[in-house]
Amino acid sequence: MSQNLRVKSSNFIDETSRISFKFNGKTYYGFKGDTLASALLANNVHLVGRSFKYHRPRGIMTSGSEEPNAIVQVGNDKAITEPNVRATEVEIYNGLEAKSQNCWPSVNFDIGGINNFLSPLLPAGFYYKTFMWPASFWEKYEIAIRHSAGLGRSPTKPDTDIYEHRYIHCDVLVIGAGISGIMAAKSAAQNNLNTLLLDEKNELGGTTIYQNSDNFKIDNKISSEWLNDEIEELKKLDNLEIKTRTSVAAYHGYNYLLARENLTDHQSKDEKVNKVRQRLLKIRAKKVIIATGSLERPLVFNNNDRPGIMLSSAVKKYADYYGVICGKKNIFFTNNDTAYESAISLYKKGINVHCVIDIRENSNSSIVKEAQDLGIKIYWSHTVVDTHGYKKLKQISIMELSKDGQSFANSNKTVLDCDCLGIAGGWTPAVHLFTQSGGKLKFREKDQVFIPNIYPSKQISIGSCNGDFELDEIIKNTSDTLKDFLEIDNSDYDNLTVKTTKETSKKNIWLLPSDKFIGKTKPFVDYQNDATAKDIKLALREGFRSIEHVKRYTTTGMGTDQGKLGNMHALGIIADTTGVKMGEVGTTTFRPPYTPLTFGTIVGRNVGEYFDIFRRTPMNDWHINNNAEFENVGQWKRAWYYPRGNESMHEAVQRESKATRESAGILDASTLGKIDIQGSDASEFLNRVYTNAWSKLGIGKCRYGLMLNEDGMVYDDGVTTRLGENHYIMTTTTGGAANVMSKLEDYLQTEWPELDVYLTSVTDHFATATIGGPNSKKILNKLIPNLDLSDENFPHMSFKKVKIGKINCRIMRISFTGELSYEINVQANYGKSLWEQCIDAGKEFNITPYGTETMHLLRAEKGFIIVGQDTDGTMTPIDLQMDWVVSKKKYDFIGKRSLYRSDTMREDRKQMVGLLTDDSNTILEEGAQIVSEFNQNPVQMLGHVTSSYFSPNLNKSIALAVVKGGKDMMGKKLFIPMEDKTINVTVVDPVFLDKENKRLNA
Amino acid sequence: MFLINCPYCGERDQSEFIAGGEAHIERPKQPTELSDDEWAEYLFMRKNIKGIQFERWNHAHGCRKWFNMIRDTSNDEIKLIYKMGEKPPKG
Amino acid sequence: MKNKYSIFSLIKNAFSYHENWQKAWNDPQPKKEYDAVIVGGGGHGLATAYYLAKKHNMKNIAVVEKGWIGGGNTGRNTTIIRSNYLWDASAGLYDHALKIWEGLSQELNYNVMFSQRGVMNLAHNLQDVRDLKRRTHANRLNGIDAVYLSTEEVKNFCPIINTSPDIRYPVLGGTLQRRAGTARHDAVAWGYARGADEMGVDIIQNCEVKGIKRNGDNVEGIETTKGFIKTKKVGVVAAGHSSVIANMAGLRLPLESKPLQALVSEPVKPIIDTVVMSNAVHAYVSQSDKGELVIGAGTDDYVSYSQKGSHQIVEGTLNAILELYPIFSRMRMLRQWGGIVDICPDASPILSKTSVKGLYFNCGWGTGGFKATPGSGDLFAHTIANDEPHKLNAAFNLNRFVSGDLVDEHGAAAVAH
Amino acid sequence: MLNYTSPIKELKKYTGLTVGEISPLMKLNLRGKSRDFLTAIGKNINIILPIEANTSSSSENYTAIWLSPDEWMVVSNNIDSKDNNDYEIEELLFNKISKTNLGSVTNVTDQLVMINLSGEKIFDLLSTGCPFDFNDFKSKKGSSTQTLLAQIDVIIHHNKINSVNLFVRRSFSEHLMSWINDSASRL
Repeated sequence: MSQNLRVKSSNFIDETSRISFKFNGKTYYGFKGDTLASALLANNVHLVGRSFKYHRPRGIMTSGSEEPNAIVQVGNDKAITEPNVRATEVEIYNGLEAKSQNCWPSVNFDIGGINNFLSPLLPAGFYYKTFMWPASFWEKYEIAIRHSAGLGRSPTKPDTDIYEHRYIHCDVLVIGAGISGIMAAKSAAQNNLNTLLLDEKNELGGTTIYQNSDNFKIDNKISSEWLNDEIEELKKLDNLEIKTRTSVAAYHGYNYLLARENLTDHQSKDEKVNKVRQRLLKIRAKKVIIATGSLERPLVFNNNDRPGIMLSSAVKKYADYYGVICGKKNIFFTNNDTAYESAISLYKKGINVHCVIDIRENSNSSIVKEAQDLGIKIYWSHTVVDTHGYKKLKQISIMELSKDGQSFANSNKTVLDCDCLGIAGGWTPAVHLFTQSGGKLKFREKDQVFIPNIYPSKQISIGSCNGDFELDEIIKNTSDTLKDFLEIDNSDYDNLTVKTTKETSKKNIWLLPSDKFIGKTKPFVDYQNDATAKDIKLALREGFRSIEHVKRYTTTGMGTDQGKLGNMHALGIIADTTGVKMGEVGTTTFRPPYTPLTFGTIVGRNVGEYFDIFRRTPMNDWHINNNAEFENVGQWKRAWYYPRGNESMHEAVQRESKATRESAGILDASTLGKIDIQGSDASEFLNRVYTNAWSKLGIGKCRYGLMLNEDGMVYDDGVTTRLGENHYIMTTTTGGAANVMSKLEDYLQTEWPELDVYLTSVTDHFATATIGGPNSKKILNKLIPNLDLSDENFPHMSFKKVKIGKINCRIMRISFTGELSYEINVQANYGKSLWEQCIDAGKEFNITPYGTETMHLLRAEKGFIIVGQDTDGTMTPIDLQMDWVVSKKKYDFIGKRSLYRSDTMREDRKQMVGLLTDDSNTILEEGAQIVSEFNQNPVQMLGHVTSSYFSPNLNKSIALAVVKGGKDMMGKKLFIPMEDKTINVTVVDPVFLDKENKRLNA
Repeated sequence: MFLINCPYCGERDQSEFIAGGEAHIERPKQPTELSDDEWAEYLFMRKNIKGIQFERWNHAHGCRKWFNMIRDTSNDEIKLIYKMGEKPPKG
Repeated sequence: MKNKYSIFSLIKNAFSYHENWQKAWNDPQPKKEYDAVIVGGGGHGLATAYYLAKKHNMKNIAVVEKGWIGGGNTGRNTTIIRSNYLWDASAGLYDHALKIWEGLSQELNYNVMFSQRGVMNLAHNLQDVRDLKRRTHANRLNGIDAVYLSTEEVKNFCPIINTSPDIRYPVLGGTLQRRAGTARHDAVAWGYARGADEMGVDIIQNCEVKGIKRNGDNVEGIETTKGFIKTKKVGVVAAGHSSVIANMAGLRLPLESKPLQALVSEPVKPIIDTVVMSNAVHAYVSQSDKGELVIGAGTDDYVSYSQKGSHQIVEGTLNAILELYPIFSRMRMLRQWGGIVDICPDASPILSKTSVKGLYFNCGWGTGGFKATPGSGDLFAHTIANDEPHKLNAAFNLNRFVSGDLVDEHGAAAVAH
Repeated sequence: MLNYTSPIKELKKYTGLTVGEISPLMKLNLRGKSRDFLTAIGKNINIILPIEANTSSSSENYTAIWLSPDEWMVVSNNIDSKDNNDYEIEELLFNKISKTNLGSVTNVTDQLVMINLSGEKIFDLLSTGCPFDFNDFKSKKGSSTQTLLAQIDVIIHHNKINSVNLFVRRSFSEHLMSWINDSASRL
């Protein structure tokens, strides 16, 4: 393809750097600086995609991020292909591959195009009215509907790119680097404010930077030159960070904004190796200046969607910025002066401009005069009533409007040849970010725009996003606003001379009349979703009144452009049809993000191993080296079991359990929460948080405690040791540690500030090795020969502070397995060594490391509960048959009052029991439900199995369960109905082993 | 994301804080004296105000201190922050 | 009689360019007095009115809505429908709803697009496995279809899930309820509105309740922005704003209204054809018929009526989504929004009489009310008409917060989506 | 004899950034509200606890970091011995403060790992995962803060120009180091 559609006048395209890319499998060439859209247009490719519903051929409509039609699939690779990318935003690079989407077999011949002919059957909301017969068939219809819907295709392999986050705190954030944004950034940075300037484009300067007309001058310089000089000066400033290709996605409260910085999407495969693809900027700005400009509106008329119909500003940008000629026979269709700028600019480049069709009756503005003087024909009071050409615009039909603009002056229809129609429906301020932040808009009647009214935070909108459209207005208002907002006295922009053109006549018709009955026309309001003006009218006819209803019923504004082009027309058509004033129809809510934001960018590095924090104990390396399998417990990685050779989990656990009861086992208990408690009211504090009494616990003694929620339900448990008169160390469950700590702090700070108590977490300070089993005393004796381990000196539930070598240790003689057991706590950095020495010392006793699974089994044999496994937030201590740990004497403790409510006092609550299976080899499934009778419908469930194991020490299956009224069911036969069989069980005491606690003192 | 002025540490990002619900619900000094209804009132019933709400926040990832906040729940505007134990302003 | 909707009526209307469709519902001014007024024109409120008219022959009734019908949580939720709840009371309630869903399009003559594509819940730690098994057994015995799946079966049912054992929280198994699925949220509100309107119910939009008039312990009527409406029965179905209405009547409720966020991606061709929920890592995803990935995020921990939540919640959710579906990394978030969800301490709803005679509350659905819409409406209508709860909603009374007889669904789902 | 194993083994160098653990360093958590408490600390270890938020104070041997209005952390300036874990001032302060009910003294030496970051890119690294505004912090020596880094609770102390110390709970340190290394590799 030759580049015969270029004009040689662009400063922004590097014609020495030719770039090859593929579109729909065919190779094309463009230049560095081109977008995919500009390069395709330069290659005379207008047909780019198909619409969502009717599969109508669509081309390039805009030159920016508001593009509804030209959306493509970029890349072939299954991991990095990307759907729904706007061709107007893709900067081309060597090797770029893109293709049309939502068409089959090809964009040129798309079977789905049949929908266009079926369109009479597919009005807004048709799917609510049909596909209901036969009743069971919806899901079959749905398959077909789903396959014809959707746009591009999701990748099917994991992304290989890297994304990152960055927090930025600045004094002033300027969004948009058009003329007013540049003025703002320069004013802020010059005044020692730490400033961040962002723009979604790859260049600064917005639309002014390619405004080369004599009609627009600042300080006697052509506006683009003036701005260029400003930018050069701006770049020299210190306090300023500039980021291009950076789109602000969301504006949250408290001036917290999210922006996507695109770092490599414009680069070829080789250039982007090992680079971060996109960065999510999390910005907290003291002040925000929104200078996001405005979006040109299309005009709504019959068949206003054909490839070749473009926004007039886009036609101009393609010519001025990219040097691309969009059509050989160009016509502009307008309701304002904008189109004349485009027409003149094209004309001066020698590009054919056939005529301008203007719905206004006349205009005497200077720019219109200039066009007339250049000999450009103008059809005043005319409108386009239809367009022709299937895959590319060929002709348009125009008619003269009646005075009121709702019908025609006569029945004469003129057909004009044209392959590019630039439409100009006026400008809509880009107030999206402003409204996202909570800002309230007002409607300006004179030019029918919504503009910022009430600001919810320290922010200001300037330039055309604030409704200032003419150059002199922009400069003056921006300068004044900045001085006030930034609290500065002088501005570079006071008293600038500005030359501009002034629009003198306005006329707006949201839905232009057609010579055909509206039911036969297709005046598109939302291009991508194929929502037309008649769909909106249908919705209103059917009683939908709210803009949100109309939007949802017709899907207007629900496409990937989120209504950037069509929302105003939808509002206008509703206002016109219902006779309500436009300002009173209200606006739809603009929701974040402003432009679609890649999931990967939001997630950043929180992927893979960084998805969630992992916590490891000091002994972790030993566990890994000894073949441990790990269990996730909260964020902790805990050793689960240690398989030897080909052992299954069951085999390993059986071996570990047996070894521990027969000789000795060792458990890494470092993960248990540990809270150091000091202060003169420490005992009183424990009295209030635990269900049992603490004042009389001797120094050096340990006690088990149960903690409730205020609702009386078991919350956490653990052993607390009295280290001194006013000094305790509390242990909590592994998973509950953080919550317990914060709950206790809460009570101390807010309910009981009078208590003199200090809590400090020391969970990580200590490594804990628990040695249990009949030989544990011998092992400990080897380790610390000078410690008297006699029951007299060191009884069960007591504590010793000792040294191993020169290292201080704390040893608690406590037991969660029912075995004689010592919990050795040492400063964490000595933990690994402690563990290894215990293993060494225990070698002759076959000391066996065991993990959480064996721990669970061993404690279940003793009927000890695990909070969270045997409880579920609905169990009181009474339900757990743990009355012994609930003080009757204490006046109050957390949760006490709740134990005396009618429901918590019921005798037939679910209560903790043991279960034995009739067949001692059958292991119950944890979670299995328990019944007493089958012949009920529905079956009444009495409770469920909470813990279940095969006990190698008892050589039978055992289980803990909660059963309605279980306390009084000892010996009763119950049933466990599984899917394929029923298991018979007997209710027993939950303590299966060593009821007399002989082993504790073995 | 709120910017919360911790009365001890200064302005910090919301992610450093946890919210603790309605403020000034004092735990009854003598729970056993209360009827079930009164106890339920303390335990569960909340004003859940749309508008100016008094609530508790904790600088969990900073100084760990609890404090009070007055916030308009209809637009999330923080009106005032004051320390735990201080009396709420009138009006 | 309204136009009946069908392919034939579509064809017929196509010939007249769809100019002759009737209003789906009218836009009346309030009458001076009604036999009952429903406050809140969301799915639950409209369904309540529909069943009051249809099953209890109460036709002189109105629904008042401060904005537009279906504009609250009905139009903001991620449309997951399931009934695999743990406790008998919940299972009864939600399965009652599910059974109505199964014939709802036909009943309303409005395609609510109930799609029984199945809902899968994933387990990521050993306690999850126990909890999900417990729930599956309970479901089965309650006559609710539910099966437990191994990791491999999870993978087979939804091949794009990352079931590698090497991820941070590997998928250890899951449950599947095949009768569960999704529906089109707007259609539910609109379908009920059309059905209720046809039976004579006044649907009054842009009508905000400003006060509840009591005469001693009896309701006398409501003050609204469109004037006073006299009525002896007021059913409040105001979701996030329930406490606000309760305060007008001098009541307090055990509710906190918190922001709940959701988001959709840009539409793509079908890639996931079921609903997958993961409580432990907090990721809920399905794909709409339009092709958007519909993703539910979690609630913030503070009360807010701003319909906005914090970014960290959305970020956390997407972290989990990419952990389980790394292929979605390059998908793009199209739209993100928030709703106000009224959360009960036990994560179960309130469908109850109150201490004020004639004042009824249907609230506390938290993050999971959409699925219950038809059942909730039916049972609440029963409660209002008879001044007595139906046996299926008897457990969901207000007194449970006094007695302690909660229906605690936390154990089964950290967030009961 | 028990051997000492610190969780972080290597010193890592990146463009503009060096990352490594410094250990063993005694760390004490001090809590107290009264003037007597402050006086007792000053008298016994010759350091004035800072009462201004987000600051620290130093003596020859110790640095005291403000954590909250009634909480401080005192860290050794010099490396302690690995062969024993008797810390001179721990017992002294425990006796003078805790036993007299002036406040609490808790040894958190191994609760927290101290990672030193040095080089001119420290704040670039921190900005990739920390919501804290370092603009003022950067310019002040001795400034300190508690915040989140990569969602992990950290205490950050600006001990000298182009150097900060990060304190993190030991069990999180491996994860945090891995995250730092990952992020630093792209500086």
